[in-house]
Amino acid sequence: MMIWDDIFLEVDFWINIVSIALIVIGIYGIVFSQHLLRMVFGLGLLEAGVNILLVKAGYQKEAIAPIVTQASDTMMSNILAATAQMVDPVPQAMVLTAIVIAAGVQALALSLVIRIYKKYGTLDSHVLFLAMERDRHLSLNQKD
Amino acid sequence: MQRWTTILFLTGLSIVLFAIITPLVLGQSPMLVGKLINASAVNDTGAANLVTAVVLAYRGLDTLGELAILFTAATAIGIILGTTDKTQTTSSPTAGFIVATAAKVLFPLLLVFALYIILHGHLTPGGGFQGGAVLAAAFFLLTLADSGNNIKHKVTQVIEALAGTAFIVLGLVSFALQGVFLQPWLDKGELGSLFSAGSLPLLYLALGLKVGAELANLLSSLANVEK
Amino acid sequence: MQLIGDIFFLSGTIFLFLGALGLIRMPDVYNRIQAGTKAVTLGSILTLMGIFFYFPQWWGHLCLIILFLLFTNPVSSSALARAFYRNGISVWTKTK
Amino acid sequence: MQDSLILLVVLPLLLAFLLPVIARYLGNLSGLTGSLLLLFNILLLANAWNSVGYSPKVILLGGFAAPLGIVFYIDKLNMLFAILTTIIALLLWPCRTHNTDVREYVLWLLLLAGCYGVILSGDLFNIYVFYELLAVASYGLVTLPATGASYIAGFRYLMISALGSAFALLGIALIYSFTGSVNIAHLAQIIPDHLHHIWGYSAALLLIIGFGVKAELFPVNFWVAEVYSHADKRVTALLAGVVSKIAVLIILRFIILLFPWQDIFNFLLLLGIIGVIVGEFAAFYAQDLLRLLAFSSIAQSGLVIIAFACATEAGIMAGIALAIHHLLLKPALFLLASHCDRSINDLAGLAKSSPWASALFVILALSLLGVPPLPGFWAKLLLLQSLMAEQYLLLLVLVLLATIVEAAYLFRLFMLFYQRQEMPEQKRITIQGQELYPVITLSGILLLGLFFLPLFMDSLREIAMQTSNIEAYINTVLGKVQHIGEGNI
Repeated sequence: MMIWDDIFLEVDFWINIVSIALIVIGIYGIVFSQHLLRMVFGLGLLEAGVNILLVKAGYQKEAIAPIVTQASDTMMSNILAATAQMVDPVPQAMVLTAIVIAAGVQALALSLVIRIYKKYGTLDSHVLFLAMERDRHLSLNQKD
Repeated sequence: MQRWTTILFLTGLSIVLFAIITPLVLGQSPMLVGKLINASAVNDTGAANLVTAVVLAYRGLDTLGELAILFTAATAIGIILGTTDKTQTTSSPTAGFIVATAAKVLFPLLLVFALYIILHGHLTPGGGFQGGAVLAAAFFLLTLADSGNNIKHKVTQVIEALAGTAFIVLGLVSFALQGVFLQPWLDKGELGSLFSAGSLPLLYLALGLKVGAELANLLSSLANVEK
Repeated sequence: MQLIGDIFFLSGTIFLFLGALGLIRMPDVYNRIQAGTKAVTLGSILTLMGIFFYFPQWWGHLCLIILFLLFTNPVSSSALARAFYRNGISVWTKTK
Repeated sequence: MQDSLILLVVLPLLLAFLLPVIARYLGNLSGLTGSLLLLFNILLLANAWNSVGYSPKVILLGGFAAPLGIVFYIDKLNMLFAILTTIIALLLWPCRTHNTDVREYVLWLLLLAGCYGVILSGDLFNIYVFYELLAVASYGLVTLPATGASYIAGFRYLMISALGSAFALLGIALIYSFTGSVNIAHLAQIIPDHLHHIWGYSAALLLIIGFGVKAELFPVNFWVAEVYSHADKRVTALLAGVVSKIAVLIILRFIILLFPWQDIFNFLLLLGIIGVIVGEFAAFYAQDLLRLLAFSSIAQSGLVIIAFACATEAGIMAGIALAIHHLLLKPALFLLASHCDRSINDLAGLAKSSPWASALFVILALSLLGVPPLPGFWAKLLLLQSLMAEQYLLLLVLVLLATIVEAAYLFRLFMLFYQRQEMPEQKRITIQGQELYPVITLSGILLLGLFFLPLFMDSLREIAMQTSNIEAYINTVLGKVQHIGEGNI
């Protein structure tokens, strides 16, 4: 029982659970759903889960945010002592990049969804796939 | 039947992911590069915010690429949705009294806040991306409040082009001076004061304007899809 | 002191949770906006007050944030409701 | 001198940012600026080629030493791919004289900047960023025809590609959590020894699947046929020819430097052979010409992957030869086929209406198949030799079987072309116009290459030797500062 108590009170455990849940729900949304909007939302969840894992990689126990706050203290040795206790800034920068990329891709996906809905009046992927095949056959035979 | 295979697949996926991810104990990452950067960032760049030092100096090319991706997305959306440059001939409904009043009050506040976030990017949390998002929100609020007051596509286009060019030119100047692209230059100044960290605040200003114009463009082309 | 803060946190999170629940369970758009705005605003304010009991020196920031929340949340929800209404989404009338 | 190679990436971005504004003053000339830029890039590369010489070079971005900042790694393989990309992009450049949408040029420029970045970069996360840039630009370009079908194909492409990117990012997150670095040379010191267990394998799989989307690797390639048959012909040519080979190049770097484990090689061999077989059979049953070419492109990518997965110098050499051959040949085939975009049975008697074009098509397709005097034969021979040397006999048989299937559908096609039956008047197609120059240039390069075969083989061997030299990569990037903080793991 004690072991389980320890595990459930760990922050680490819950962060893992949340990120895995986001990733799995996202993959479910992309792979198994028939609705185009749900696919886009699934993509958003997936990216969020991966980003949590990435930013988690930079965390250090009992470390502080990577910002030098004592600005008046210009002694280089003091600054170095402060920065040695800071968390890793690199994953934070990478996650910032990844978030912006994900935002761009999702906006693009949404605009495609708008276009498809205007064209076909439905967002069911099976119906759309059939419509695409039909269009292809029409265009192949119509060229003559 | 299909439902059960789905559930089985997802359960298996979660177990596999759990097995992969669990050994990554929180707070014990080796931080090989992070330690080196923490030790030398203040000396190298003069920025109090080490994340800014990483974003703009150590990984500056990533930031340029990211900016380009946002620009690509905005351009592609412009093509896909076919931005109609007509100045709102259809009379869309006004936003109503509440939003119009709120926009009047909030717009200057948001503007100041955005500029604060951008200009203090090297000192406090925040920076070009976050400030740019707030900037875009401020201008989009105006559009929401008064649909006649559409975001001027041409103006944002010019800002976009100039800001992006400024970012690259700042990098190219250091290329011309020192032979290295995107190296921080200018005087590093006193750590923690507004005018410090050399060229980084300038880069962040260009970045913020670019992101703001980009997002405003994106929002306006999403909002102006012809009915 | 910190106990009072904890009580505020707890009540705040309860309201936030109820707001999220209402967003899923309410029958139509207008009810959802209602739940999403009112409960969430109160929940956030309570959480911020909880922070005040932990770090009293941050009262200035907290006051500003609370004012901002109080000002913007109703405006955004009214804009949303208005947009839905203008687009002809009808009000839920069934009463079980 | 080689420091100026950074301009390869920066100048297209600069021009892309500026073009929407300056196009108002340039008008129809704005398309020309891109061509001029590409010419300048060729000059830049030609200038740097000699200075790179025998030892690879490195560019430190921002002037920070290797594991801290981003580096560009420049050796002959990277330079070769950069040059080929530039040449093909120049040939395919959509320079129209009328009805110009400047945003099309912008997307092309951004796509090219992404290609250069991916080719040159020596930093895992930076590769990811530029790969995304390339991907987002290609989503925009694929939907350019603005038909409903192209939107749906583009959407599916975007979804698969974004799923792959998320996997790749997950792999990078895993690697960063275990090692604390994203510099490839630095990782090449750490990963092969210290991460040789289940987590190293999972990171490798995630990265390979993630970057395999563009490389048309087997389980994630079902977007290929839809996209290639619905997109603009120039975009198709670029995606099938250049972009897929660049993605294969990334995978090559990964398996040589980061994951040099036999299990990963075997896995890639499996994916490659399944890709070849599935691709050839799908091409056999394809109903129209563009789809046939798309599926054969999948099969060719599978061949390249098999060659690389042999992981010997001979294998790498064969893979590079196959990749270059396909990179030059597929754009020409797609451009030729773009006018015959209809079901295969309607192509009977094509040779009569356009004899030159169908003759060219036949020659190029024979080279694709690997018929003896043509360049494709030599590339395939290298592959078979390296498979022999590694004793992968079953694999050899499977590759030969796939080639027989390929021969079957290609010869069926040729028979149709040269049937005696007259083509109906209204169905007649002539292949001419703007597509002619790139097609003739590319086939000229291929056929002239035959005369310089020994020279070419020598330089290929040299490139393969340089590529498989891990020590040189690490020493070039990290300099004399060896083994930074390795004790922590």
